[in-house]
Amino acid sequence: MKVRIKSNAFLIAVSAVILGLIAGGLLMLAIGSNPFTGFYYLFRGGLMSMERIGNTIATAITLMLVGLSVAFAFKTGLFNIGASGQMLVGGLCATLVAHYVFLPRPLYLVVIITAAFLGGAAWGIIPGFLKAKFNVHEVVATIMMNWIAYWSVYYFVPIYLKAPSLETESRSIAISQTLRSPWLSKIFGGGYINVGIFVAIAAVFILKFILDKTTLGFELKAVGSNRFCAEYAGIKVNRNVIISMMIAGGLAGLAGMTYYTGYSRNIQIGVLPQMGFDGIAVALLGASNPIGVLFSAFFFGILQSGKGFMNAMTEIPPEIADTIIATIIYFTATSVLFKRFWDAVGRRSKAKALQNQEQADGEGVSHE
Amino acid sequence: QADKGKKLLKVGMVTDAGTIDDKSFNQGTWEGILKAQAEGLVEAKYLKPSGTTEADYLKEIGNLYDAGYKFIITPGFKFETTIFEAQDKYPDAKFVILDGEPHSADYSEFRIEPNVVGVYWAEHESGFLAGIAAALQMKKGSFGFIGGMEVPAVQKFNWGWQQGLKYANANLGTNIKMDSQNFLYQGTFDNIAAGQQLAATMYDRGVNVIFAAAGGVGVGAINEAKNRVTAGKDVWIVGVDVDQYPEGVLPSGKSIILTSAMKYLDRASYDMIVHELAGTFPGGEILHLDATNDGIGIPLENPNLSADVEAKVKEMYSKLKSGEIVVADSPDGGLFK
Amino acid sequence: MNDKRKKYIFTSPLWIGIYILLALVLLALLSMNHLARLILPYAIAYTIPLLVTALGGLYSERSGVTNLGLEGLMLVGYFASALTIRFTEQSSYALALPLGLLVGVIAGAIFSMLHAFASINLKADQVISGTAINMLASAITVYLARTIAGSGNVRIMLGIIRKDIPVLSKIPGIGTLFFTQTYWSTWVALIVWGASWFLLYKTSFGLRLRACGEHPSAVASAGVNVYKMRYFGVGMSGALAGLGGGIILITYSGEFNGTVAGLGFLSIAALIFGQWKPLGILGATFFFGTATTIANVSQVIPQLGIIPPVIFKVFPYVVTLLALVAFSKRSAAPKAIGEPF
Amino acid sequence: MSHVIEMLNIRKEFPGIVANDDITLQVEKGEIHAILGENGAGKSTLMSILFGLYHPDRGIIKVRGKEVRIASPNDASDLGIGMVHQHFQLVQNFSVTENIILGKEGGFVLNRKEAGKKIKALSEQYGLSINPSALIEDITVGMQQRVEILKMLYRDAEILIFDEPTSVLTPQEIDELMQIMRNMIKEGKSIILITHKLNEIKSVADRCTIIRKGKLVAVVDVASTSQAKMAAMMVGRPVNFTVAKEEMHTGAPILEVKNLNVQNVKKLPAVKDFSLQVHSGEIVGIAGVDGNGQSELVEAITGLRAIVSGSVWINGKEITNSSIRERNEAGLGHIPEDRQKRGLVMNSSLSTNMVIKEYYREPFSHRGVLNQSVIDEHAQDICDAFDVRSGEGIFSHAGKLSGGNQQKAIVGREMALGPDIIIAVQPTRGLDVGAIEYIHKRLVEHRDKGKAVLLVSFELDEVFNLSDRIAVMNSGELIDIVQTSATNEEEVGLMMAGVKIKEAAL
Ligand SMILES: Nc1ncnc2c1ncn2[C@@H]1O[C@H](COP(=O)(O)OP(=O)(O)OP(=O)(O)O)[C@@H](O)[C@H]1O
Ligand SMILES: Nc1ncnc2c1ncn2[C@@H]1O[C@H](COP(=O)(O)OP(=O)(O)OP(=O)(O)O)[C@@H](O)[C@H]1O
Ligand SMILES: [Mg+2]
Ligand SMILES: [Mg+2]
Repeated sequence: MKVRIKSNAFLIAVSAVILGLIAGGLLMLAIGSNPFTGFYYLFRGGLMSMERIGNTIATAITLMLVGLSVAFAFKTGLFNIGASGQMLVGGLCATLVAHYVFLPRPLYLVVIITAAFLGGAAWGIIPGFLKAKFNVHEVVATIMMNWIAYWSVYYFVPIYLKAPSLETESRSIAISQTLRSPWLSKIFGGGYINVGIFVAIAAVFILKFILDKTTLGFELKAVGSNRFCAEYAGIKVNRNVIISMMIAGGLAGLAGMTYYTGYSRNIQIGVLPQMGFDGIAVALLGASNPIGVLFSAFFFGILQSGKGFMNAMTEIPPEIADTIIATIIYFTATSVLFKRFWDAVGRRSKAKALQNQEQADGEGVSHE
Repeated sequence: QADKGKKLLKVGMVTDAGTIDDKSFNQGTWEGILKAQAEGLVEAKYLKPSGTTEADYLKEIGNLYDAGYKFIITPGFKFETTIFEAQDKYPDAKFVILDGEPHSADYSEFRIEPNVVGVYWAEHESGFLAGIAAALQMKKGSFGFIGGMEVPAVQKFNWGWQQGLKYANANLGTNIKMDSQNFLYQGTFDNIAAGQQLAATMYDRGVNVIFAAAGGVGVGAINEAKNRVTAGKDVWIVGVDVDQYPEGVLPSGKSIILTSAMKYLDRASYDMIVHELAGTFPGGEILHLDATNDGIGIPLENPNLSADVEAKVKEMYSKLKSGEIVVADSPDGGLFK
Repeated sequence: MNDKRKKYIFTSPLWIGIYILLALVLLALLSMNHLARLILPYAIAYTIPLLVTALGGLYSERSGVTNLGLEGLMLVGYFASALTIRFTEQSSYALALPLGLLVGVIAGAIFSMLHAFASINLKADQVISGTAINMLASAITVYLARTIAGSGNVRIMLGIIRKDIPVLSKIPGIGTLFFTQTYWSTWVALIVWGASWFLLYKTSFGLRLRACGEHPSAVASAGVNVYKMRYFGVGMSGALAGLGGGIILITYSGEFNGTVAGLGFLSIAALIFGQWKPLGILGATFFFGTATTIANVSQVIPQLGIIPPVIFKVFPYVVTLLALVAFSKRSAAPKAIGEPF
Repeated sequence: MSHVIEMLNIRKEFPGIVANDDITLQVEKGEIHAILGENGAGKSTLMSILFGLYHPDRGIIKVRGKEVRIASPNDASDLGIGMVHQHFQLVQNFSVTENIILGKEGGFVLNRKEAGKKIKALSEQYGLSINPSALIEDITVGMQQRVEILKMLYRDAEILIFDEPTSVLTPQEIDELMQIMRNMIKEGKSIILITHKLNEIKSVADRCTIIRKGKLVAVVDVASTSQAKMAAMMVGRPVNFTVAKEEMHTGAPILEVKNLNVQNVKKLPAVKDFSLQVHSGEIVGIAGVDGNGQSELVEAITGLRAIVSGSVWINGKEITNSSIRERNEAGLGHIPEDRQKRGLVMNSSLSTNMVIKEYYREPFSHRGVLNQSVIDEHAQDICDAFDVRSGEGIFSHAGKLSGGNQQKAIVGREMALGPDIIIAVQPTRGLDVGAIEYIHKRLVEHRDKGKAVLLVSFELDEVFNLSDRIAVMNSGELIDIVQTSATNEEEVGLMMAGVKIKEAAL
């Protein structure tokens, strides 16, 4: 029966994607462009060469980790729109490690991953704590934390990580200290693909395992679905809220690491990373399921990294990709419509099957 | 017939932060390219990157390259490391970087290949001339400066501006007050509200003219000046990069832009295209555009400056050209910051 | 109602606002540099978009619909106003600004119907729907700006000219603080605020609207159409957020540039900080406006220059967190908020 | 004889169920007409149709002889029909006046003073004595009901519908309500009364319409029909009102509560100096009207609410400051008051729900990793043993089960914990007779195994049926504990109203 529920979520996601693409196509038509050409170049832009696939993956890595962060919080009934701030802090920690810690590669990776995770976790744990102890709405708290991170990084970087002449970003990390790795770059002909991909995929499966198979996941989901029941059952609701936000923050911190020390080579100031918000879309399309997030991150990654090429080849503005993503999310939110639709389809086909069966039985058995 | 069949040079541009019509850096660059397109010389396209990291920039360069745009102009020092990578990655493409030269991310290696031209401007000279012009026109009053981020180009504008004001006070009989609290960098290029509030505070404190070299922050300052002038106050803005006169136009038809400290971005991008078409692309060179080669200056027409003032500025300009006057590109000599 | 709750009043956001005000007045009197005079008019200008937007949120949430889409709705109003003014300012400058605001209001209201439909008819998750509204708004406005206006920016020629209010501005102290250098849109916003307070608390319509946010089935059994009331609430949130966006344009920004820089989210915070009450919202938004302005201009004010700027910048956000902690024990959130009916 | 209301051949279908199937109801002017039926028989549905909340699929409604279409509560109100709902339709943080005028404010600008005056006058006319400016959240449940009544009177209702008005009242308040109803009849109003309590029907009603499973069974004259007969018609078989139960020897105290003080949400004392012992082999019932501190008492014992002072002991071990989990492990089972809110995770499977208190223990998990097959087996065992029926078995989401099956699942889960004491709060609320009998039997079995049960119920019948001893609670105080065999409903009713019989007798 579980299977049916899952395929339901899958059907909804696919329906939303198709409707989003149709909406995008209509917008292209509206400005007098050919949607088929548009989509052709959009997808070619994301996939036409190994290098581009590498870049798409690099984008997807960050999206995936942010998506996991948001999805994980969702599972505990929390809405983490603070992924941007957590990315910044996690990214800052990773950048510091990249500048000041020199170790053999495997050990170095462990250190930088830990640092980024802890940085993001610290930023996530504060709203979690405020929610648990004082019932401060996590939406407001995480928004505030975003801006606190924004300004802290804004003043921290120029003082401690100043580049010789640039004020807008930290000084660059030595290439050997980034997450990029020569053999990966070789396979993908350059590109920004980096070992973050392994972190992201590992995170997908670890989260899947935690949520489905462990007592921790059991508790988190119980708290998320019905915190009153969880409390009644003896589960420590507050502790789980804090843990959930901590892990969500940590995941966003890892996303920050892949973005600032993998995709990019320095941390930008004066910018709240947009990916922190895109991750919400990834989580929603993925139905907050880690595997779903994996796929939706790749899908959005293609759109994000293909839009520039589409813009270069046609007159279609790259914002079309964002419009498609936004439309998909609106349709995910209103999935009740599809649910009704698919249920109706299901009923009809079941009825038909029944009818057929009855006919096959020969004597139209009455059901009265 | 043959002309029609001939493939035009495809010229691409990647914008820096901000939009293509930022009335400043991006727009100036793009206008030069558009001019070449209007003359039927090239086919043009600009792409706006989704972020401001080297990776974002390189991706757009890749998009342009794959779409056949192999002559690519990038405005801004933030492209320095990007072009450093791109010059090797796309050896059959040509690059022009405005306001910078290619170097490695850690500044250990400065190398420019034959497919790249770097262009610098003497912003301090431009700021100096604007300072002279503004001081002469106003004769007395208190002047200020709002910069965006504290980056070299903006700093040089500031230092030149101060030197111009000082020079006018010392040699041209003006009485311009300069108070250190009125010379500052807002810290971003996009906080319009802060630009407006800073300008308002300065004007409240009696400042008459503000030189705004600050992108969107400058937009806020311009709005504030428009507001005050419409309300009957006597305040001014000095524009930056391009002739910002049209930005300051009020419904009455007048503009609150006294003059602008220009660097001829459009000329640079246009010239580079023409060179390329003529086969004289100065690849591997770093060009320094200043008064001697007419790379900077104030606008040709300045409706808000009197003829006397314009004449006097011309005179100063020739002195710059001849080297009689030298403007420092550093805060030495008691300048603010 | 709630006249009984006066005992908490001295810690309410309204009072925090008043404390700040008093402190500023005091400073103005004491300081030769007229610190308050340098800050207050601009602080008010910055407060107003937040205030009307948070007020819009109040309508929506009081009717029982969470609205996380205020940021997007503001953006829609911002864009629609800019486009309208851009196309009309040449022919009739005098009418362009009010017309632009009006179109912004209408556009916001229309766009909010997406959220209303999802959350009222389809009983969708309102948080997700609101998020979708934000994403849609920012994608579509920039897309349209690009295709209609040529770039992501839509600039207008001139915003509202600030004026001193005759007579009132001559009152010493208060007059110079509140009645000099004001935008007419500020008075419009304050009238909207007053009218909203009246509508919500003094009329039968307001009684019904608030009841929808507390106990919708009670309203239904009293013969009132809850769907219509909620549509009205969400529509008002769109209209007022649209107005907020329009006011940003014609007061300090002068151009549509694709973002309202988190002001919509800040409005939501102000709504909660202000405990879902008009007076509270006024206090909370005024606090944000003042704190942000102080942060912005601290650079030019030597007295403030001694404090590291990062302190000013994070101040409003940290205080909000602390305030939410302080108020958390007696949240006045509408009881049926976010629950489909 | 004139019928004020005629509902002829009404049919109303909900997805999967016919709530009203060809029902006819005729109410005469000036009568109190009772409607009797099991849970889910379709009484509320019928009244909702009359009040314009639902629309019938078929059938005709006539008011005062004229056929009408009632599309909304406003139409009903215009026709002079008013309704007091089973669940009060009151906005908690609005004043009495605001609640009453809601929807009928008369004018765009509110005139609270004027309305307040009118309400005061009405309230005096019917002897309701209510303060129009008080907030709903500050007044008692009985008062709240009067607000509901005033709502109808304010709308000049001639035909008044009461849907189970007495389930939340003390016996004394019930008497007062009955008196108020009689007053109303004198003023020329007609009343439709829905109640499960036969004695109330006997005491005020003139005629009674009985329905079963959505169908009309009979309309009887109350005076000439016995309670047993009415009950039999309602259920479709003779009803046994008592549970068979043997005498038990009580043993050592299992649960001890000593001088407990607890505050409610508003930080007001809700439980005052409460002491109680429950021994092995006994069921102690707590009688009292809803809102007299029972919920707070239970929450304090089960660890859901902080204790101000006093102590709680299980099997001689103090658990006053223990976590909820420690209490569970000490042998406490809890059938919660609100099964939807506390009892189950509605969008999780039954199988998850069945181990929600035990998932962390062997054999359900090992070092933090769940053993799903053992969990599923466990759930299956409970479902089999407690006859929990659902569409997809243990994989059904709990929310998809009917109320009775949800409750059976909870009872099953708590029993499976093997607790020494079960605290059962309203264990049969909203259930039909079959399910009630089943759950009662299980609770008695538990007691018969030498374990203890603390029963909290607002239904005196249930308390009397199950309990060995009855503890009566009023305003957070323990009024008295009495042997069930040594008391009667009148005496307990008086104590529920706060009268201390022992002291009164002195
Ligand atoms: N809105 C609804 N949608 C679907 N089914 C409903 C709805 N309302 C009631 N029902 C179902 O209709 C049947 C009749 O319900 P109704 O509330 O009329 O019973 P009742 O006689 O009032 O019961 P009770 O004594 O418990 O109040 C029940 O099976 C109930 O579950
Ligand atoms: N408000 C409602 N909306 C939709 N469905 C409802 C509603 N109330 C009840 N139902 C459904 O109607 C059916 C009957 O509900 P009800 O609570 O009357 O159960 P029941 O038949 O009395 O069973 P049980 O004896 O186990 O309590 C159930 O399938 C329930 O899910
Ligand atoms: Mg039932
Ligand atoms: Mg009922």
